[in-house]
Amino acid sequence: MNTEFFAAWIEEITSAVRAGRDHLTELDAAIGDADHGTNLDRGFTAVGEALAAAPPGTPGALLVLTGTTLIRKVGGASGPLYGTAFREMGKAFGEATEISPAELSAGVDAALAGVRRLGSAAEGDKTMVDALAPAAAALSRAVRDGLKPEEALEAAATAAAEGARATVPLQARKGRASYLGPRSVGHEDPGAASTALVFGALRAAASR
Amino acid sequence: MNTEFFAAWIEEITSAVRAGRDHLTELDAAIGDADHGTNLDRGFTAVGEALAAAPPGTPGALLVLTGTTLIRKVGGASGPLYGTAFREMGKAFGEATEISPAELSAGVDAALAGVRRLGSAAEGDKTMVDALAPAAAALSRAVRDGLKPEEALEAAATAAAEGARATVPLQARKGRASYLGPRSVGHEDPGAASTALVFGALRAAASR
Amino acid sequence: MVGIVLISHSGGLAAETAALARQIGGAKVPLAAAGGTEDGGLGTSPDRVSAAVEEVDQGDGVVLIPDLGSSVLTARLLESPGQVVIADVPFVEGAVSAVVAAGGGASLDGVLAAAEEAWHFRKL
Amino acid sequence: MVGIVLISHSGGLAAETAALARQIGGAKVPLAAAGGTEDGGLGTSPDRVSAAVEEVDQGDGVVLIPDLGSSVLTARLLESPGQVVIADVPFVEGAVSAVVAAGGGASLDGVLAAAEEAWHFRKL
Ligand SMILES: Nc1ncnc2c1ncn2[C@@H]1O[C@H](COP(=O)(O)OP(=O)(O)O)[C@@H](O)[C@H]1O
Ligand SMILES: Nc1ncnc2c1ncn2[C@@H]1O[C@H](COP(=O)(O)OP(=O)(O)O)[C@@H](O)[C@H]1O
Ligand SMILES: [Mg+2]
Ligand SMILES: [Mg+2]
Ligand SMILES: [Mg+2]
Ligand SMILES: [Mg+2]
Repeated sequence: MNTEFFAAWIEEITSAVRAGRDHLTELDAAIGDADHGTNLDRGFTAVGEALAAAPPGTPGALLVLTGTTLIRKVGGASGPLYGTAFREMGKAFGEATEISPAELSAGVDAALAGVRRLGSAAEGDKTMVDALAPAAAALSRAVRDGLKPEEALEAAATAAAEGARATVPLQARKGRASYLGPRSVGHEDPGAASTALVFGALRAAASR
Repeated sequence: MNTEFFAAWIEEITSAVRAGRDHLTELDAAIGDADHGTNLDRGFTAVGEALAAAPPGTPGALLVLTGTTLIRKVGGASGPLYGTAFREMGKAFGEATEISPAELSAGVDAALAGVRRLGSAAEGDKTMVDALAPAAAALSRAVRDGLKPEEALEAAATAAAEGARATVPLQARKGRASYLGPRSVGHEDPGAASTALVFGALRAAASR
Repeated sequence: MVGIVLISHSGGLAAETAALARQIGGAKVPLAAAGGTEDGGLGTSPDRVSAAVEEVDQGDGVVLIPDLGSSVLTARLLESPGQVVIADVPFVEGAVSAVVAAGGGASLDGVLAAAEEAWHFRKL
Repeated sequence: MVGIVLISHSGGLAAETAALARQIGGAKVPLAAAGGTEDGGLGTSPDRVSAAVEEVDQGDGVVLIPDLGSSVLTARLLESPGQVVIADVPFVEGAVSAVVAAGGGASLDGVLAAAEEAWHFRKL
């Protein structure tokens, strides 16, 4: 997977976030402050502008610029979190111009580690970690089992979507939703839902 | 001591506060928010208007109206505190039209108890209690020892002034000055200083 | 629903805290900000606070949340056991917790307990 | 002097808390409010917070005081051990204590410890 592939991924995320914006914001209205869709839409729009203004030459540079822009422009908790995720993945890729499935999997693991370190959320806390962690695990398993790249990305996307859905019965223990205590039960976590979009976009980029 | 006497007391306090306003505010600038003089000046000006608008017929009614007006108009912590002090003294006087030195002493004790209950300050916490408590004790002692009224009030005024001066080396443990911790040491407490004015005014009313 | 009054020296601080708490805890909670003196200065106005208590009182009790100093003393003047109670809690964090609890239908004691939990919430 | 940055979702809340803390703790303390997004909305702007850190940094270290949620995460992005540290404290009460300590010439650790004492301050 080369720089173009990752540029396509970011484009796919941007479209998915644009299309899902109101849904994400509705999810956030239930247990947050009704801005998650708007936050990410603003962030990825800014990413598109930043990438167009100074097109990066490697997958690593592209993802680091994506992350830095998200940190600066999103405005909500998801900005530092997704920003860190993309930056860590980019840093894991180093100067490489072509990324293997195994390297991609290591990059997603680095993203997960960064999100965990920054937000101190564990699985089950009803955050984006509940989608990101199973996606990382599924990808790593698929690579180890020697699945084709598209199959591996399909597995990751499915795991992320299932992880997001599984946040519905959970009580939030991190982020502003945690202030709601038991009132956060019964709603899908918006950040987990957007993480499912991010992995759906990865699969879409691969089948372009 | 009749209603006129207590009206004269309030007038004397009002003049003393007006004359001492800038000094009280300077004391409050050192360990508070530089408004104690202005607060009390505003409060006693409003008391003068309230007493003129509906002159009370008994010492008790006069002091209760004074206290209620202070609570409503002062704006700082000293409003509820002095307001409670005057109200409690007024309530202790009941319907009486003439107040004996012993009753005055009981009224000051009631004022002190009210301030203590509301503000939870003990002696040594660097508050108005450090002037009010010794004044109440000196008055009670003077009455028990059969001193003349003017002598008893002189003793109370002296005790209040000494109590106020003795707050200088203390560290504040109540009120906003307590946030300053050790930085509150070395300054006279503004509320203790104004309490000394209040008892000075009582002596002045007696020698009118 | 239990009513909540935020009492601060500063009109701006009370109003901004109320806005944040309402955004997290829901717009339906009877919540009033009583900050500053009547002429808009820094201080506390017992008249403003009493008016705020009346405004938010739906018969299920009212929790007063003071910031510091004169706000606390003004709150104490208005205490009335079982009806108007003071929450001794961190101002912003306690306000958010109290509003969320009130919005969830908690009783007066429940709202008070939720506000007090804010002392034990760690942020990192 | 140790610098202090108040980080909130709400520009108004950060600014009003800074005003109160400055009034109690003294006007000389390098203190900045970084609240709200760049376009004035509710949220956190890391650029604003970094600019605030630079503004208050006199070489003695900087304490970041976040309110909740994204403020905490933004603060963590800027942490730098021994130089830029986060105080996990009640927002208003911790800010007042920190500003007072900084104004009194406390070290970075001293300001942090003073801010943390705000967890143990009772108001009644
Ligand atoms: N400490 C955390 N760790 C992991 N994820 C978090 C954390 N705090 C918040 N989130 C995620 O961020 C999402 C909310 O993002 P967003 O609405 O953009 O920010 P905000 O809550 O500041 O408005 C949540 O649904 C959750 O998935
Ligand atoms: N809890 C308390 N108990 C007794 N006296 C107090 C208390 N809090 C404050 N005071 C007194 O009030 C004085 C300050 O009054 P003032 O400046 O008018 O109010 P504020 O502190 O609200 O600006 C202090 O100097 C102190 O004597
Ligand atoms: Mg949100
Ligand atoms: Mg938000
Ligand atoms: Mg004052
Ligand atoms: Mg004041």
